[in-house]
Amino acid sequence: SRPQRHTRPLCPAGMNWVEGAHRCCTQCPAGTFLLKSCSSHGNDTICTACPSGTFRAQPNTFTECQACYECDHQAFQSVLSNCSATSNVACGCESGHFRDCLDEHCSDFSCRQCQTCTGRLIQRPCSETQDTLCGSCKPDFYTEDGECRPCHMSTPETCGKECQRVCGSSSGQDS
Amino acid sequence: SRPQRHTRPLCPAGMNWVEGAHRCCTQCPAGTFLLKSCSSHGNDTICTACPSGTFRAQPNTFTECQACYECDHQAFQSVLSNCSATSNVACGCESGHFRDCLDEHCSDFSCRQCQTCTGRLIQRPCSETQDTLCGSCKPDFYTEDGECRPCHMSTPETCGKECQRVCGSSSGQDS
Amino acid sequence: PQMPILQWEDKRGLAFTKNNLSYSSSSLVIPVSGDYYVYAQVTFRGTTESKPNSVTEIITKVTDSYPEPTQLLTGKKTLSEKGNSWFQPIYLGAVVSLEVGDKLMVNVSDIKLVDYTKEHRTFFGAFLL
Amino acid sequence: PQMPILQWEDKRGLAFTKNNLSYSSSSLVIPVSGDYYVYAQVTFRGTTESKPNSVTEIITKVTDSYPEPTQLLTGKKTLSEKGNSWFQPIYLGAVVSLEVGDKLMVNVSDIKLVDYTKEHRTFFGAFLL
Amino acid sequence: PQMPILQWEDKRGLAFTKNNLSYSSSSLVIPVSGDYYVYAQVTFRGTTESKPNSVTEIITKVTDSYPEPTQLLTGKKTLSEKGNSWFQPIYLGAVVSLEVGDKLMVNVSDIKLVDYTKEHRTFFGAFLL
Repeated sequence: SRPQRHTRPLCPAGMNWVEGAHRCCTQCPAGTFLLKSCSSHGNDTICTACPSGTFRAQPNTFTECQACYECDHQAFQSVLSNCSATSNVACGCESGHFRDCLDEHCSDFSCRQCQTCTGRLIQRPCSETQDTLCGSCKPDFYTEDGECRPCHMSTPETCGKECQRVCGSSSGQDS
Repeated sequence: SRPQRHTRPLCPAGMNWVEGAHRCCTQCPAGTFLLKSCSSHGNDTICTACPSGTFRAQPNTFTECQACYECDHQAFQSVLSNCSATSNVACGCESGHFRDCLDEHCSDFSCRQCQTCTGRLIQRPCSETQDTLCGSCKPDFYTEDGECRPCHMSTPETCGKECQRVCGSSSGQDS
Repeated sequence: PQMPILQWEDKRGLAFTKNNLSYSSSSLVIPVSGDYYVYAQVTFRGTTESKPNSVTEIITKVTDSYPEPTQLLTGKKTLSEKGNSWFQPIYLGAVVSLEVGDKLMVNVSDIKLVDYTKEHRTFFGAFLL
Repeated sequence: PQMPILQWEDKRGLAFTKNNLSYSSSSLVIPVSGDYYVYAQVTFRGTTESKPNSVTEIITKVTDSYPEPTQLLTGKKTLSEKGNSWFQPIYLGAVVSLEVGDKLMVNVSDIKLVDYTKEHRTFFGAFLL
Repeated sequence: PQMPILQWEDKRGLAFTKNNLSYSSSSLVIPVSGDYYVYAQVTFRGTTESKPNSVTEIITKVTDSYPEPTQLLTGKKTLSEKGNSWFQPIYLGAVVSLEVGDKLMVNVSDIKLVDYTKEHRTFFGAFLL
């Protein structure tokens, strides 16, 4: 038999149309779920708190709460905020790490250590979403095969063209 | 309706509790399976032999035997022992081949030819699970770009430093 | 040209046919018209030498009254494995409307690459809703 | 931000809706509360230029009375294909409890990568247990 | 040596058990003999450091009266992902004949690689036909 086709009347805010009771009934507040639906002869919705490990962020007439996500320890994620009755867990990276997103949604990411700009200026510091951006060599540092080396460590024999350009007369001061 | 909850009495060795007959009945011996279960009024389990291509390694009250595995000819596996009524097939490698396991369980492997240590000493012979381990050059063999070459094949012109070191005065004997 | 058709074991081990769903000449024969959930998994495997660009599994329907098979479900996967041996399972399943006498079969891109060695790796079935 | 929603053909070819399970505005509408086996396969395909890190398929439930969709089943696969064209089917299926009026839909990470060319490659359905 | 057995949530969120199909000590316990459609999806994931050659999911049956588990369904896939993180879902499903008291469980090649973070990515179930 086909269900009797009728358009649902709109319920006032905070209430839902309940087919069985054939009337609008109060929603369960966020953080709770529907234990017992309202009935046609009067008694209203009965709600109960979400069990631990579950949550409902919005008023609802669901018969269960949503299971909390968990942070992925294998990917070095850390808990930014725990799951509560009204909100899912929020995962991020420990300080000194940034999110290496798998795709632009970044629903999945692994936390990778921020690079330390040894001997370099920091062009842009490490943030939750981006690795540190290292700039050119610090003052009194010269580049040699991709690294920045301090002038005071250079010796006349090892101080090549670039080293002399940067460290100038001061090279070999301490030798 | 919930099934009537009762703990199963422990049956003596070689017998199983059969719900339907509500008593312990003899198991079918390895190599056979249950054709007809025992009944509450007396007649005991009736067993029959596993059809060819199937086996049962243990006494059981199963209504079918387990299908034998087959050796993977595509991976050059060979049958070490055929499937019998009481044991699964055992697969291995033909002589002169070793098992190249996919993972540490080695439930899947392909058979690869053992390497022949041409001109080299055999440090460890090829086995079912490991390739031959070749050692240094045999006596009267010298290494040249990763290969061991026999002294007697060398000529004064081609006999480089290493060749002379190994083949010494004997080099060019046959020239 | 139709792809090769897989043959199946229908009695021994975990295999069985019931409710008149019978197996003959490589196909499941539909005994009663209706909606069936049809499914099949094929595990493809090989070595680097025998690694094609892709593997394909197709569940096909053949009806006596129609000369050409109908492709019901297809799983096609390109391979990018590097190691000397590779494994690629493909599972397919869906509800299809079938008529009494229809025959269901499984076609694969290359029979030599099908892992036939263990019954729990490659299987095929259907049940009436 | 919800991922794009796939549109489906519900009448022509192998597609059909029965037992009051109806299709409207990209979703299957549940006519009767109960446990349903819900399934969907999406075949993703592309060329090397259009090859993302990963592809994702999600079967989602939307209820009029709740502002956020509920993710029921998710298949997420990273891609490592090298060849100039790649194929990646993702099948999902499971039993879920649904209420009358619930809407089921399929979201994908990138609609442009969905192979819509053959009906037997990408499909979506549900049946009451 | 049996592979590690997965533990499951059977009450919270989308999880539920009904019709006397109960869950205890990592397995679904069969209340009534018959043919069941059994299914499971495991999403494996990891980084390049933790990338094995292959991942395997097996649905196994254990019977009190028999000392060895029976492998019912197996999905084995070699990995060739390059990126620093990889995802690989494996879905299995088929009809199997089960006896009252049989226990169903899911074994995996490496528990550390199973994505447990979201309930819609890794799931396991069965229903009587």
